[in-house]
Amino acid sequence: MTVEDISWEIKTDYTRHLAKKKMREDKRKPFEYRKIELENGYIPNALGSTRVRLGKTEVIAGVSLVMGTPYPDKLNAGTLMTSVELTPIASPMFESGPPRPNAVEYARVVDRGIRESGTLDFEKLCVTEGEEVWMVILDLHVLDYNGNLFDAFALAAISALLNTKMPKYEDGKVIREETKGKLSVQKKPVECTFFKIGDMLMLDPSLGEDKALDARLTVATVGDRICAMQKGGNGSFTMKEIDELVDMSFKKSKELTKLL
Amino acid sequence: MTVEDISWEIKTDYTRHLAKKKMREDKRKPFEYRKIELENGYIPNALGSTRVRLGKTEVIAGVSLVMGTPYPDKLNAGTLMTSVELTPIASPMFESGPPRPNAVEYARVVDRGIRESGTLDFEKLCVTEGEEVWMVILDLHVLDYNGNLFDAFALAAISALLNTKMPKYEDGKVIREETKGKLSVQKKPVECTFFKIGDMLMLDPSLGEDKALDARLTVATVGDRICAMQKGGNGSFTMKEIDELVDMSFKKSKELTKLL
Amino acid sequence: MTVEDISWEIKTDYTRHLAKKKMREDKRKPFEYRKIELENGYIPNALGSTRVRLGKTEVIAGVSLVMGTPYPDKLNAGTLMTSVELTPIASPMFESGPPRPNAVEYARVVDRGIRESGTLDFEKLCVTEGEEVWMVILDLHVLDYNGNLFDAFALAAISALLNTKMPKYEDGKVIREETKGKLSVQKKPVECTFFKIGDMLMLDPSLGEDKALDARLTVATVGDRICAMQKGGNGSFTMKEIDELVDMSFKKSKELTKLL
Amino acid sequence: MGMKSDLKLIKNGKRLDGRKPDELRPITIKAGVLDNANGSAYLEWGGNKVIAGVYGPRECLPRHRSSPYKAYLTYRYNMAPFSVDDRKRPGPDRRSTEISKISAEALERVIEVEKFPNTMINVFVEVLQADAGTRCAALTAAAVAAADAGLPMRDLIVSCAAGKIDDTVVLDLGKKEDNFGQADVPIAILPHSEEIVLLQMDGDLTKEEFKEAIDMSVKAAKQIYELQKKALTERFKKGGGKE
Amino acid sequence: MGMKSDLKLIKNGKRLDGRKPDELRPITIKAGVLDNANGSAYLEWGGNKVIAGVYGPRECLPRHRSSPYKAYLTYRYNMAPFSVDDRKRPGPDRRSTEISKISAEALERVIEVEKFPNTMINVFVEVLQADAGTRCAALTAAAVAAADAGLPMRDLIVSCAAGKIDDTVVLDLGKKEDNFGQADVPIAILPHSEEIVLLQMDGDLTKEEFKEAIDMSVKAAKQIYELQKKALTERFKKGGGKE
Amino acid sequence: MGMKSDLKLIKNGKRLDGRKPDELRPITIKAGVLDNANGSAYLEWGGNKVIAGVYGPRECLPRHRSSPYKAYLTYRYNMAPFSVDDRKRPGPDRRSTEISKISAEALERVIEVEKFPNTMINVFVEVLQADAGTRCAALTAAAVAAADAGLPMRDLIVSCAAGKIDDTVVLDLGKKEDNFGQADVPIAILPHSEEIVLLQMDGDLTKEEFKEAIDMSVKAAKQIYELQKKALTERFKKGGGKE
Repeated sequence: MTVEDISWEIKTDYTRHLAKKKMREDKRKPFEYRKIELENGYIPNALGSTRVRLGKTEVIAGVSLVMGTPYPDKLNAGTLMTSVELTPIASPMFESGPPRPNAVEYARVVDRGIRESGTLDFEKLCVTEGEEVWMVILDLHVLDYNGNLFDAFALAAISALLNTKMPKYEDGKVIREETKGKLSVQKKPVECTFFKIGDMLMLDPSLGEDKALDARLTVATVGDRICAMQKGGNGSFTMKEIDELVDMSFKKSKELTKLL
Repeated sequence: MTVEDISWEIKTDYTRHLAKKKMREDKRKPFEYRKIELENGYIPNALGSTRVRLGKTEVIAGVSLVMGTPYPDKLNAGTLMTSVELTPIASPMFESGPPRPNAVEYARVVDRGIRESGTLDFEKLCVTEGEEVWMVILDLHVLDYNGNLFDAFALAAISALLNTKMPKYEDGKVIREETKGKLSVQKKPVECTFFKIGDMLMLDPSLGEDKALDARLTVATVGDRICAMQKGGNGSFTMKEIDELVDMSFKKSKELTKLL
Repeated sequence: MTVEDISWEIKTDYTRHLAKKKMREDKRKPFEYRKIELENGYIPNALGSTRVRLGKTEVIAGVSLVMGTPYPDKLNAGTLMTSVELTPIASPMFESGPPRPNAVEYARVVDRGIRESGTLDFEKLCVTEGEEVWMVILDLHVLDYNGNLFDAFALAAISALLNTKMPKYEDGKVIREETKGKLSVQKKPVECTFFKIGDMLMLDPSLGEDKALDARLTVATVGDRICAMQKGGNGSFTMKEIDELVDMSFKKSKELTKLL
Repeated sequence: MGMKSDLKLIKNGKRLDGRKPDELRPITIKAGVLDNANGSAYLEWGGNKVIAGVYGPRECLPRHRSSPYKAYLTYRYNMAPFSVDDRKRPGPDRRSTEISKISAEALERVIEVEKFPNTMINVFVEVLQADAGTRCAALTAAAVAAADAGLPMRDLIVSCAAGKIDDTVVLDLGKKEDNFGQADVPIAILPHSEEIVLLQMDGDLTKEEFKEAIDMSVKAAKQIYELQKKALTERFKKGGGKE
Repeated sequence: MGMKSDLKLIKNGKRLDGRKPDELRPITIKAGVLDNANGSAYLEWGGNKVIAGVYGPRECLPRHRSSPYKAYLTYRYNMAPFSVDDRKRPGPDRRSTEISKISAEALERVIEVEKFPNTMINVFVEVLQADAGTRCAALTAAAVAAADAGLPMRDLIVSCAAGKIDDTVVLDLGKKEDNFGQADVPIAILPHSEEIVLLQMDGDLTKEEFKEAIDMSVKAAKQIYELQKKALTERFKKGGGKE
Repeated sequence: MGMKSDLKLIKNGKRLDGRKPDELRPITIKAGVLDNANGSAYLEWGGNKVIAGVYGPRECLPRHRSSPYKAYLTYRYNMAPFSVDDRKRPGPDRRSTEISKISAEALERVIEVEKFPNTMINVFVEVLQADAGTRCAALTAAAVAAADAGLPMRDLIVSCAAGKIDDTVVLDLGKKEDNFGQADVPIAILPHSEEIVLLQMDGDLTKEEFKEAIDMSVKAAKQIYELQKKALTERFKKGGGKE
C-alpha cells in the first residue's frame, strides 16, 4: 500500500458515505451531467477533430482517412478503427506503454456505439470493390482524466466524424489538401454512463465516483433505439434498475444530441 | 524460495531416491509408456485435429491450411509452421505471455521430426510456382501438463496431419466447406523421449521425473531410420547409453505407430 | 545502490578530480585521440564491413544492400537505415532486449552525419522509379565498450560504406555472388566527440570520462562544412566553448579522414 | 452485428437449426476434468467446446498486485488457434482483452475474494472450438470450475445471450444468426438473486425488444443452472481427482 | 534536411509566410491548464499546439531507478496520432525517443533535482498539432509547466531553432522551410546565463553560418522568455486550479 | 536438412573444398580478447568467426532467478545482422532461442555453478560471420571463455558436427554440404570423460550411420581440445588484460 492508495481509500469511503445520503461531492443531482463544452476543428491538421470538456475531464478526438484494402468477408465496404491512448499526462494512474484493458474497453465500447448504429455507410466508403476502400481511423486522446471517459470519448468521436472533410482521391493518391464535401454521417449516436453506489443510481461519474462505484452501465442510443451497452464494475444491477437506466438514457441522450 | 519450490525439492529427492532403486513412483517399468489415448477429429472446425492423452498429460493438435507465398529459395514448395502454446491452464508452472524457450524447443523438435522424415511432400503443396503455395500450420495446445510433452505433441501432430482434409481452392479462394481428399502424408514419424536419473535410463517421464531428470533424449524415427534427435537437461549420456536408447527407440516406436 | 554503483561513484570522483588539474587518467592531452585501428573487409560475408578499435573500444560496421520500395515522398531515391545493437557482451552496463534510448541516439547521430553530408547519392540507388530502390542497411555492433561509441561507430560506418561492393541485380533478383563495382560514396564525413568536465574541454572520452562528463558535443564535418551536431549530458556549454570545439573539430577531423 | 444479407433466418417459426425462438442449443457440462488445475470444467454448448481451469488462492505475483483486503482475481479468455475457421493468431487480442476484463468483474461478484487477502486466484478458459456465444459458454464453465475448486461463493454465475434476427427476439444465437442477425445481448446473472453481473449489447433494439431479450435469457439461465448443479453433484459423488 | 526542389523559399527578402529572416512565428503561452498534473502549460507556436504536464516529485517507480542523490527525471515527447497529416502510429518511435532523451538532459540542468532524492519527476509533452519545430515548442512549454508545478529551478529554458534556406540563415523554420531547407539548428538556452543545454544540427553549414544561426536563436530566446514569464505571472495572479 | 539438388558433394573421395570425409576445416582459437568481459575467446572455424564473453559470478538479476544452491547460468547465442548473406534482423529468433537453451544446459554440466549460490553467470556468444556449424563453434569458444574467466570447471567442452552427404558420413559440414546434405549431427562432449552433453540430429540416418557420425565427431573433438588448451596456455603465459 502506497500513500496514494491510502488517500484513495479515504476518498472512496467519503464518496460512498455521501451516496448513502443521496448526495454527491460536487452537489450534482443524481442524473445531472457536469458542464459539457465542445470545440470542433480543434486540430486543423486533422480531417476531423473535436475537443470535449466534461467538467474537468478533457479529451480530443481526431479522424484520419487512409486508403486500404477491405476485409475478405466485406469486399465492398470501408472499415473503422478506434484507438484510445490513455496518455500519462492525463492522470497519475496512467502509465506509458501498450494499451491496457481499460483503454481497450473504452475504444471498443465507443467503436460499437458508432458501428452498430449505422452511423457510417461503409459501402459508400468503398472505392473499388475488393481493392480500395477508405479506412476511417478514430483516435481518442485524453489530456485530463476526471471521470467518465466513456461519454466524453463517445461525444468527441461522433462530433469529430460529423465535421470530417473527405480528401480527394485521384490516380491512386490521397490529396489531403483538396477536400470534396464531408464524410457521410447518417446517425448521431451518443452514450450515457450510469453507475451505482450502494442502492443509489447516478449519471456521469466524477473521478472519485469512478473509483468508488459498484457497478457501471453505459447505454448508447440513437433516437428511440439502443445500439450498444456495456456493464462494468464488480457489483451488479437488478433487472428493474437496468430498465430504469435504459429509460433515463433516452431522456439524457436528447441533451447530448443537442450539443452536436 | 517459495513454498512451492520447497515442495518440489522434496518430490525431486524422492523421485531420485526411487530411481536409485530402479523404481518409479507410478510402478511403471523403465521403458513402459503410460496409457495413451488418441481422439481424431476432436475439433470439427479444424481441417485436422487430434486430442492425445498420455497418462494425465493432455494435448490437442490442430491443423490449418492457408494460402501463402513460397520462400525465395524454394519457389516450388509449400511450407510448414509449428507453434506451441503452453497455456497457463495446463500447469502452475506456465505463464501467459510470449513463448518461452521451453515452448520453442517443443515446437522445433516436433517440427524437425515431421520435416526431416519427408512426411509432407512439400512440392505437392505448391499451387503456382513462386506465387501460391499451401502453408501447413500445426498448432499444439496443452490442457494438462503431467510430463513428456515431446511425445504427446509429436503423436498428436502426426495423427492430426493424417486426418487433415484438403480444402478446395478455386479462383483465388480457399473454400473450407468443400474438401477434396486428404492432405498427402507419406510417412508416420514418432518420437520417443528417454531420460536418465543417476545411472538409470527410462522412457516417458512423468511430471515429477521431468523435473528430477539429469538428462533427456528424444529420438524421432520412421521405420528403420532416425530423422531427428534432441538431448536436453544439465546431465550427460555416455556413447554406450545413447546407442542403447537409439536401439530402444526403434522398438518403442512400433508401439506408437500402431496407434496411428 | 549496488556495489558496482559505489565503485563507479569513486571512479567518477577521481576522474573529475583529475580534470580539475587538467589531467586524464591515461595521460592523454585534452584533444588527443586514443590509438585508432581500422580493418576493412573484416566480415567477408558482408558487402562492406569495417572493424574499428579506438583504444579498448571495439566496434564492427556491416553494410547490407536490399531491394525495397521507395518512400512515397521520394519515389526516385534509395533509402538508408542505421541500426545499433549494444550487445551485452560489450559491457556489464548493456542488457539484452529492445534498443534503449542510448542505442537509438548513437544510431540517429551516425545516420545524420552520413545522410546530411550527401555521402550517398540516393537517386543513384533508385532502380525503377516508384518501385524498386536499393535500401542501404548499416548495422553497428559493439564488442567492447570503453567510451566514445559515437566516433568509433561513425568511423566504422563511413569506412564500411567506402569498401561496399554493389551486388548485381538481374531479372528481379539480387545476385550477391556477382558484384559490379562499389557503392558510390561521394563524401567522407567524420565525427569528433568532445566533452566537458568542470571547465575543462577534452576529446574522445574514455569509459570513465563517458560516465563522469558534464556535457558532450559531437560534431560531424566533411571538409570545411558542418553536417551534424549533437549535444548530450546534463551540463551545458557556453557559446564561446561551442565555437572553440567547432574550430577544433575541423582540425581533428583531418586526422580521422586520413585513416579512410 | 451482422452483415446485410437476403438469408432468411426464421421460416415457419423455426430457426435454421430447427430451434424455436426461445430454445437453447444442447448443453453438456462436466466438472473436474483437469489434473493440475484446482478446479475445472468442460462444457459443450452447440458447437462450442470450452474448458475452464481455476488456480488459487495462491501466492500473488507480481507482488504489487496483492491487496490486504482481497484476493487478486484474474480471468483469461483465450481462443485456441484452431478453434475458428480462419486460424487465430496465438495470444490476446483486443476482443479477448475486453471479454477477460468484464468476465473477471462478473466473477468477482460471486467468489468471496475478501476471504483470501494477499493472494491471487487465476481463472483460465480455453475456447477449443468456437460456434457463437463463446464468452457466455466460457463464463458458465468458469463458474463451475470455481465451485469445483472449492472456493467459497455467494452464488453461481450463469451466462447466456439473446438477440434479434429477422425482427424477432430469439435466445442463444447460432453462428449464422450471429453473422447475419440484428442484435446480440450477452448477459450473466446470479441464478438465485437474479442480479445481473455482466451485460453487453450491440445491434439495434427498441426498449421493448431489449426487455424481451433479457427476460428470455433470465429464463434460460435457470435451465443452465440446473445443468451446472448436476455437473457439480456428479463430481462430488465421484470424489476428487481427474478420472 | 530537405528534399531538393525548385521552390524559392525567399522572395524579395520575405519568406513564404511573409516573415523576415530573423522573425519568429506568433507564440502564445498559457500556464496552469490541466487539473491532474502538478504543473502544466499550453503553447501555440505558428501552427504547433503542444501541452506539457509535470508530475512529481513523487514515489519513484520502478524502485531501482531511484537515486539517493537526486530525483529521477523523465521526459516524454509524444505526438498525438492526429497531429500530423499522415496519421502517426501511437507510441514512441526512434525520433521521439531521441528527442525525449536530450530534452530530459536539458531540463535536468535547471530543475533542482538534487533537492528531491529518492523521488521521480515526470514531464510529459503532448504534441497535438505539429507544424515544424515541435521539439523546441515542447521544451519551451515543459519549462513553464515545471515552474507552474512550483519546482525549484535555477533558471527557465527557452528552446528555438534557426536554419538555412536559399543560402540564407533564418530563424524558426516553418513546415515547408523544414522540408526543403538546407540546415536546421535547434537549441535550448538558459535565458539568464546563456548556457546552451540542448544543441542539434543537421544539414550543411559553414562555421560562419552556424555562428549566425546560434546568435539569431539566442536573440529570439529573449523574446520567448518574456512570453514565458508573462504566462507564469498571469497564472500566479489568478491563483491555483484549472480555470 | 537440405534441398534436393543434382550437386555432387563428393568427387573422387574429396569434398567440394578438397577435404577428406573425416577432415576438419581449419580452426584457430585465441583466449582473452575482450577488455570488459571477465573471460573471452575468439574463434575462427572455416569461414565462421565467433567471439565469446563471460561475465560473472555477479549479482543475480532479476532477483527471483537466484538459487540458494547454484549460480543462475545464462547463454545467449546471437547472430550479428551482417553475419549471413541475407541480413538477419537483430534480436533472438526461435532458432537462436533453442540453441541458447541447449548450450546453457551443456555448459552447466562443466561450470561448477554450485560453488556460486545466489549469483548469475552470463555467457554471450556473438556470431560475426556464419559459415555452417556456428552452434558448435560458439559453444567451443564459450568453453574457452569460461576457462579464461577463471571459473572452476569439471572439464572443457568441445563441440563438433558430423553429417551425411552423397550417402557418405563426413565430419564438419561446410555451407553447401549443410544446404544440400542428408543429415547433420552436432554434438558436444567433455574431452576427458567423453560424456555427451549436447546432441541434436536432423535428416535421415540409419543406426550405423549415426554411430559412425558420433565416432567421427568424438575423434575430432580431441583435436579441437588441443587447440583450446593451446589458446589457454598462451593466454596464461601472457598474463591478464586485453592485449
